[in-house]
Amino acid sequence: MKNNYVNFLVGLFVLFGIGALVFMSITIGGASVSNSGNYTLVAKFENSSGLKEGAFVEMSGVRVGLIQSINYDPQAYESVVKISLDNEITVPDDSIASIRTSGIIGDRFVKISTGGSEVNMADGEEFIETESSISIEELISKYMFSQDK
Amino acid sequence: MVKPIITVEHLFAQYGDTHVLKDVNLEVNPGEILVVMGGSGSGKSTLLNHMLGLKTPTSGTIMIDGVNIFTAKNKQLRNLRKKMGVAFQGGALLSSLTVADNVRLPLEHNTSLDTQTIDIMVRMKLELMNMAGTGHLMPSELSGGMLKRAGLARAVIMDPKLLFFDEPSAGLDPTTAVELDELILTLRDAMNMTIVVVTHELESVFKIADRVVVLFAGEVVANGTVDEIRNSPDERIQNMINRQPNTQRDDGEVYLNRLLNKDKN
Amino acid sequence: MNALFNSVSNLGAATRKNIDSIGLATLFLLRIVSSLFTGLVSFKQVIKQIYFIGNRSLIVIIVAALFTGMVVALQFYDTLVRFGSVDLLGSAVALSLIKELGPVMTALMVIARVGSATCSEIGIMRNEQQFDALDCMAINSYRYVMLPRLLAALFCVPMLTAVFDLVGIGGGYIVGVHIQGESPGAYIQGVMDTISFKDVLVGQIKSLVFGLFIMWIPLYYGFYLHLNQKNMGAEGVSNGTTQAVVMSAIIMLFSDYIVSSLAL
Amino acid sequence: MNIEIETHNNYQVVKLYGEVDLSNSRSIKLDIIKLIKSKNNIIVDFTHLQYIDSSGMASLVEAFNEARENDTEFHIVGANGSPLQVLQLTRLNTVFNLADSVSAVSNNG
Repeated sequence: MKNNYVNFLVGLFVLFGIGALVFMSITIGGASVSNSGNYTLVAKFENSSGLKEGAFVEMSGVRVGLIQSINYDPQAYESVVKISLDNEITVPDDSIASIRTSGIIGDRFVKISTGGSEVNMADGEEFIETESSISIEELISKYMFSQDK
Repeated sequence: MVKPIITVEHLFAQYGDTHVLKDVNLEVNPGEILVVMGGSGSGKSTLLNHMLGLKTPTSGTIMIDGVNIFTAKNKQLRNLRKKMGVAFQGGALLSSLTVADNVRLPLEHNTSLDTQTIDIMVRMKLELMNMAGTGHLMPSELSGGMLKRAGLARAVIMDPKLLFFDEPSAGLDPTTAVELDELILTLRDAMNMTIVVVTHELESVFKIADRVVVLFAGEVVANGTVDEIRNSPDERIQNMINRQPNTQRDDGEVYLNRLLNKDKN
Repeated sequence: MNALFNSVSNLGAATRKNIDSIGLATLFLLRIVSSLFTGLVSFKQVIKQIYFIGNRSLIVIIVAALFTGMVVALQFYDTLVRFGSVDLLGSAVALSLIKELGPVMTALMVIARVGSATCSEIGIMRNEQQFDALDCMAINSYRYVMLPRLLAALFCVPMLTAVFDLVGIGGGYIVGVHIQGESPGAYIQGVMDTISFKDVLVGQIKSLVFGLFIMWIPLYYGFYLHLNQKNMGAEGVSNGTTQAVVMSAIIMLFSDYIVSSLAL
Repeated sequence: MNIEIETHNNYQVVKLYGEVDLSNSRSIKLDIIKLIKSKNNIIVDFTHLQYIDSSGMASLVEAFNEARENDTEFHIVGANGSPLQVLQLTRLNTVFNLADSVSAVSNNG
């Protein structure tokens, strides 16, 4: 009898613990159980300073994807950023990718401003238009030097 | 000539620089009760630990039932241990298990008997130890004597051929001690066990022993029947029997030096 | 000259002794793990240990997590408000809990509650010759006594960590939303968006590593009480327990750094 | 260890030879209980038994209990030497119905 009681409590603990673990992994951690698949888009920036792999991609202020990789293209003297998006997300082919900052000290992220085209971008395609990072240091120095003058 | 069940040959043991056992030789014949007697520090516990295979000696061999326990393979040793029962000084019951669960432990791990059979065997052994109805108690609820008897019940649960008993009557009141001595004799007579008892209690030695081995400072100083030991001319044994201290008495200069801690140099 | 020689040779002796104990502890762990393959683990014992390590720690973990989450939220709020980035509160609390504070605080609570109790229990078993008795009964004490405790710790510590993380985030919510008046949506969104599965995984790997150390070390100190302590009695047990607790905490924090640096 | 089963009047006589110990007590118990389940009266013959350990004794206690539940008779006959001592040591001689020989039981019944 007493042993059964202990077994019951242990069973409860196991259910509770596994429940917490699964909840944390899926809801908070966003581990997708039914992965609907991803596709990749490429955006080339003149300057991607401050952007990191794993940073977010937003459309209309909603997080829709992640930065997969950031590489330097020595031929074009450009930064090549690969963006991983969920298959459900469609991007018109005249959309603009821009690098933004959340708050003053926040991280850099990529914002996709949707265009009006009826054709959507396919896997591996490249953004036609991009906006590079705005460097706070540059902005501040510009402001300070213009004051001097 | 009976073949001995235990043979200890040229056993030496040392801890650090202290020689605890110096060339111990002895034999135990089947069906006899051998008492290893000695005061504290005589090395009798060390000898027991070596016979149980818990410690490895500096040199020497111990053969039990034809197996050299220091070179035996794990499996051989395990099979040998199923035929050996050990009752430890304080019972050595697992503190997290009830008395009954402690007693059934060897059966559960080493046999494939049905649970009901095991239950009956446990109750039979507790009954034999005069501990009927205590199976549900935890070791912490038992008195010293009961712990020893529960430990003995566990030691004999597999009906071993060979039983080791460490200090059966140490720390017990005289009545309980006598009861335990009776139990040891019964076990030998009814179950035909060979029993090795390690003790410093003279009364039980003379009562139960078929043969006595006297250890003194790691050496066997006598090995014989109870009467031979009683009549031994050895001064150390007579001192032990007459409860005289065995320490060397130095007087005068030597004593003064010892008090002043100068005898080292 | 002589004093110098002595102190150098003392250092040598101490080093040799420490290397010896590391070797012995490793051997000890190998014996426990290999006993897994030589026979059946007592399921009953594992359940008993899960009850002791898991269920009985749950309340203390929940209380500790609640206050940890609350104080972390309070401190972050005070910091973030100076940068005008209070909307990052949820992210900050969740990240620091899941990646660092959850595993470490849970491990510390388990060391205090389970590690000390285990070490003294095993030490007393050694004192009372219970391991000798198990040997003489041909029962493998590594499999019968040590393995269930190790398995239960490896199983329970990650779960307790998960509980700690969630309750801690809840505690942060109480401070952020109900006391400081941040919007509930911003807090929850911050938590949900910032944490990636990798963060959860790193936290869980940490707690698994901690679970190993915080059970292994007390078991080792208890089992080899007769080798490590001058005095086998009650004093030896209490010394051994103290050493085991201190050592578990230090090695746990050290391994925390190693795992963190490998994971980043 | 050997076991022989004979019919004697309305009794099944289970003759035990050699030694009963941990390795064979279970199979003996199962044999005897099978006989009891089919409503046989049992006589266990100890005459040629040299040794029986406590697992054997416990098995016989189980069989004895089974016999009582099935309202059949259960006797132990011819106990001598070490088995008799074990019976006395465990005080099971006060539990079982003991008799000297098979004929002493079967002729009365």
